[in-house]
Amino acid sequence: MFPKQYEALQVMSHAVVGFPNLDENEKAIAGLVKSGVKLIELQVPFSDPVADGHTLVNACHDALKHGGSVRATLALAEKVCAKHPEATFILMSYLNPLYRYGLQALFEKAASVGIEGLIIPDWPVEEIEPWLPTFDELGLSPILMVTPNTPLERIERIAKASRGMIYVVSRMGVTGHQTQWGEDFQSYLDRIRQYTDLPLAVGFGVRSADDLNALAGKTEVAAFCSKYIEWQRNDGSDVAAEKMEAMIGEVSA
Amino acid sequence: MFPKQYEALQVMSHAVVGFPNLDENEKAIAGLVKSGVKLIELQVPFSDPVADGHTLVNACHDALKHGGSVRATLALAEKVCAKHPEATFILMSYLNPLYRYGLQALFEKAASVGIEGLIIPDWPVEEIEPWLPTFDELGLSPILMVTPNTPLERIERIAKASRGMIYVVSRMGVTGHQTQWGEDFQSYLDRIRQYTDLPLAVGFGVRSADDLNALAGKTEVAAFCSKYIEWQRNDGSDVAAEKMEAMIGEVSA
Amino acid sequence: MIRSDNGYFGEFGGRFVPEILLPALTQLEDLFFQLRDEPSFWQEYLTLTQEYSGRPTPLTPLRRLSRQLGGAQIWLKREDLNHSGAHKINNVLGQGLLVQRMGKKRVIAETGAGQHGLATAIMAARLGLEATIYMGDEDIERQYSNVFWMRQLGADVVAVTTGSRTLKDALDEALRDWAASVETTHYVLGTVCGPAPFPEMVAYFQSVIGEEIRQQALQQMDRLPHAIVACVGGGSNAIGAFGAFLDDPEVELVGVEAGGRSLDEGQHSVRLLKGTGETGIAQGYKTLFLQNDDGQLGDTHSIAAGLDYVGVSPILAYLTQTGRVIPDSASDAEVLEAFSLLMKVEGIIPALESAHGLAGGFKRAKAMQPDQNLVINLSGRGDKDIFNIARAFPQAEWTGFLQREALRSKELLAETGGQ
Amino acid sequence: MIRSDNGYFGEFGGRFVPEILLPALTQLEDLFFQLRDEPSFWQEYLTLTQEYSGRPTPLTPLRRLSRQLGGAQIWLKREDLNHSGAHKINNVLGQGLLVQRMGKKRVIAETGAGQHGLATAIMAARLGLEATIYMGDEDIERQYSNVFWMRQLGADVVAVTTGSRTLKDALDEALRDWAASVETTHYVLGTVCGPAPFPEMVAYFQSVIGEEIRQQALQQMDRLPHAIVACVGGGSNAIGAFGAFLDDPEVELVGVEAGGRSLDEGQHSVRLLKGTGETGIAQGYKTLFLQNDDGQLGDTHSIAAGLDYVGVSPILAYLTQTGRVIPDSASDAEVLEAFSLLMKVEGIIPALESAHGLAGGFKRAKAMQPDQNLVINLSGRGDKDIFNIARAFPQAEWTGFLQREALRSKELLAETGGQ
Ligand SMILES: Cc1ncc(COP(=O)(O)O)c(C=O)c1O
Ligand SMILES: Cc1ncc(COP(=O)(O)O)c(C=O)c1O
Repeated sequence: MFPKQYEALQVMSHAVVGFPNLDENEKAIAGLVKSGVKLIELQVPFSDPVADGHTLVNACHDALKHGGSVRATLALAEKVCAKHPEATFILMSYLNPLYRYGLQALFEKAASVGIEGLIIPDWPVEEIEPWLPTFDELGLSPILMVTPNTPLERIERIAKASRGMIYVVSRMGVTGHQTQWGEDFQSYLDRIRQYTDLPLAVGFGVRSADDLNALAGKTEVAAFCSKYIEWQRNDGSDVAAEKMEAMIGEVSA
Repeated sequence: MFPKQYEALQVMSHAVVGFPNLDENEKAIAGLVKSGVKLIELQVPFSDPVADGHTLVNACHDALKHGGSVRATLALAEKVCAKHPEATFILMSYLNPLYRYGLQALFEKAASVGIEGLIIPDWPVEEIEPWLPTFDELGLSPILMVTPNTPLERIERIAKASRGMIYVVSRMGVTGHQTQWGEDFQSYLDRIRQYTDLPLAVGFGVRSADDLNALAGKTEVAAFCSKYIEWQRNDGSDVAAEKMEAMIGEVSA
Repeated sequence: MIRSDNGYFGEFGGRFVPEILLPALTQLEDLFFQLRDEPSFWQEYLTLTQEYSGRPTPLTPLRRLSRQLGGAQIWLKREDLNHSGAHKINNVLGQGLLVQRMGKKRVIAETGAGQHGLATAIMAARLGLEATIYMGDEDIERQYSNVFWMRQLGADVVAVTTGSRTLKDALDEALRDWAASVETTHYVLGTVCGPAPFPEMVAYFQSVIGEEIRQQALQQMDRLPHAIVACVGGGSNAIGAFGAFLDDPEVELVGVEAGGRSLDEGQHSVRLLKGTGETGIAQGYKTLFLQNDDGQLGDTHSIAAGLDYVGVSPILAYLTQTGRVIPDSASDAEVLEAFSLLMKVEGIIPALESAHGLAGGFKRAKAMQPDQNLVINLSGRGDKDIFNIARAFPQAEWTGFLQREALRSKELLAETGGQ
Repeated sequence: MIRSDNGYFGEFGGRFVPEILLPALTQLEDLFFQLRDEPSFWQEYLTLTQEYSGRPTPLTPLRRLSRQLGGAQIWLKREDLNHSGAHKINNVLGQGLLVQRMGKKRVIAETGAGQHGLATAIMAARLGLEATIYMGDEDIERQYSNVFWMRQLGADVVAVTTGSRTLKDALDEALRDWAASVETTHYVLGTVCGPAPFPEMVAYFQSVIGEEIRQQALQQMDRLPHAIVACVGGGSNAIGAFGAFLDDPEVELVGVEAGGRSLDEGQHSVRLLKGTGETGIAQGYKTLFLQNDDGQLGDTHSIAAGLDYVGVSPILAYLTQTGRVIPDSASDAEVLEAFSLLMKVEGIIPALESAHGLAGGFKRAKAMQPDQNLVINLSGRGDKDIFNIARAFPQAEWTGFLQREALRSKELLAETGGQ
């Protein structure tokens, strides 16, 4: 279940399937759910994750060494969707692993195990549009990305093709750290909301309770991903979940 | 005094001025004279002795480090010419050191200290001809070289410009060791004798008593130089002189 | 002119990039589509390649070698004589003209062998642009001499330490940079790959090779050649050489990929032959990629760093599918043999990349008749690759020299305290 | 065409060689004198340089750098784009044609920087001749990469261990070889020096540079250049560039010699400036030599091995004496600065030899007006000189790389057991 427009801020977080390993994924996801995370991206690791920053790039490479794959992701999804019905699971992947699996079969399988959304950063709207009838039939929501340099007509087109929510890339570029949540950002959100009633999920540069507080009231979802993976890598999944819980507790929503 | 045509074989040998050092030169020359050598080339060491084989090249470089020079050569000549009137001293040099000294001055000085001949391997006949009146006046004999590939007309020209004797280069090339004294060599000598009554001095490849015996009766002079310098380098001037004496003793002339 | 169908060549091509890169690609495409139809732009480009890079490059007859092999008359298209030593400069100079029109002040590039990075650094110096070159950590070590020159030229060479630390990772990283800098920066893609409009655009600039071959052949052979052979990394020198002959079915077009040590997984970079590359979508475009069942891009190997790439031009993937281009491959060992043969018989030092074209071409020529003509595109020269060639022909003297030179260098550094 | 007066240019030149070499020089002279007056021979030569070496080389305008220096418009004559990377190939290809006519099967050459040896090895491979290259032991170590390539090309590189173990000793040794092999062997002298007819003959072949400059200047500048600048080692690239302008007194001709570390004895290779070289006769000809009072040839130094020579072309000695050519020099430090400047501002990597011409040219251009044109002859490219350049710009990263590469090379050698 995706949030409704203008609902209070929810936190979306992340699992890279196979990082640190497949067993730990399950435990980590349970920890995330317990800590109050409502939406979880299950990322199929990929050899060439061009839209990710270095934290996720390295997690992908590690994950591949520990059995991460499309099939492992579907198997994990099947388990965690069943076990955590209160959470919304989104399949995040680059196009090639899905393409290689077979797109039609993949989407059917994903929907059948309980996946509700899809984030595919290298799949542009033009290529997605022909698939919309399939997605609507399967109840799978394609979550497309808008970036600060996306022209208005294209925002409109993306908004039309999106389901569930729109992924708002907060800034130019996948690396770098500090993001500003000021007036420019607000007018960026306003620009998007002209074309959609869908909730907005903001990603890139969300790295602290301060960021979450800044976003509360502005957007419906904050994607807290790279930082969480850093915690996971440095402190282990348990501590990462505790930190997540503490941080969500600090949000003044 | 140069030999007359068809006189019995005389041995010419060599000193590189400054090799192994200037003092040793005097002693070595005395040794050579005593051993029966009649003609002695005094070689001005040069940095770029293109017409010499490696033995003499290396001797030149050593000599330069030990004070060998045009002036040192003239000084040495002054002493040894006076001391050994029975021997004939020939100044052997590349052109540049003489040119730099001043050719006219050099020739005058050389003649005045008792030098009787000149061997300048990089001074071709065309350049020598204008100097012939000077040489004749000074009593200096330019000893020009003929090589196996010298055309007949050029032999004629060289023969005309030569005085004292003609230097017969026994073979093509300054390096390499074994030289043949067979029929080809005889007809080479015959070719030259068509144009001259001067005695012939054969150089390059004369390295043993066998060579001397082969030349006896064919030519008037045999230049025994590199091998002698090798002896000098390896055994010292005294032993070199003894070996020379022994070798000359073996010649069946 | 090679034209895509809306970014596609048959089923290959397209534009599969993060949304953030879309506007830059569209801007580039608009500009390029406008300029490629202006004859004055092509003339401007030709003048630049002439006055700076020495074009046209000659078509050299290999008379001795042809006689020795006993088959077709072999000719070399001498891209090795370009400024920078390879065909890569053609594309880069062309993109340089576009950068100037866009008013951008910075360029980035990925590089594997370093040849494209070097060409980009050269262009950037000539035009007064900042340049950042992404290069896999592994490749930096294998191709250090190119890194040395790029830095001397004033470029910033960034070591990429993710993934396999080679070309494809450098390409990924360049795309990441571009995502953050796209408003001020142009991404100079090095070969006929990547998202539209790059394949079409690079093919356009490299087409100068084939146009010249055509003219020269008519002049020097009095007819079109019977076959044209080129090595295939990304595919730019091949497409460049082939482009002018696509509509002449009597001209055989042969692309030679890196057969490496064997056709076992990870031991080669052959993507066009049956059973090697599989259709996939990555690095911004759809083509034949070496990949596993899970769609992960595979490991590659070639003795020539510039052929060591996991994907291949969508244009070549298409032309191979249609049968217009004949795919072939040459093993590392065959390549070294061809390399030595050209050097010893014709006095030309080929790049190891180009030596793949030689190996394929020589084999083919032998089976042909003396009245037939075969052109091999000599995409680059090999003297830039001394460290690689020395690795390919191990010799004690080289090892000794390196040891002494390392020592001298250390002493020199101690004396001068470095720069 | 530059013609000697019976082998002399003013008081310089001549033929001072051991008698044994005379017939070969006469044969060569006869053949050359006959051919140089046949227009078809010049055409044959031009065709060879075109189809094999990519001539004509372009005349590249340096727009950015000229603006930056604020003086004359600077142009580079791009001899660096020649096959083998320097102008040396012009002469060698020309002599190759003569070798073929003489029916000789072997060539020898002296080399200092290795560039002429490399060019000779290339020509020998192309024509199917045996090649022996004499190179000073010291130079072999300084220029090992060229040695590496010469050997790969099949040439026999002989280390000369006599004297100063550099270029002049290699020349001496080549003459010694020739004396023994003159009937079957041609001596490919590398520059406009040595006994007649070499200076005249090498000037003839290298004149192609100046002929092209003249045509290109008229086309690209609409007039003759105001000045032409070239570095001077033996003098072949300078004479080549100047030759077509000797009768145009409005064109300044400037030869830049290697100023080295200082003008102290043994620290430079300047022979044309007052107080440096003195008239002498050695290595087969009469010219200005660095020498001592006793007429012993002196020691030389230059950061550029190809300028590190004790004599100089008799033609240049003469033209300097008459005032037609203006002698200049550039110090090692000035050369490195010019080297970096050209790389960073125009993306061209010059040979260190050529960078002397740059240093002299830049200085001159600054003092000129923007509507004047100055041409610098870029005699060669620098990427062949990576070891030298790295020595000139010491960097820790290079040292580290060399150490690792030496280790890798050793391991590789152990694995393969060498060739
Ligand atoms: C000399 C040379 N040839 C060929 C290639 C391969 O690239 P492409 O297939 O795009 O021509 C490279 C790449 O670096 C190269 O340097
Ligand atoms: C690139 C280059 N320029 C110049 C020279 C100097 O020779 P020259 O003065 O004969 O042109 C050399 C000699 O090796 C060279 O390699």
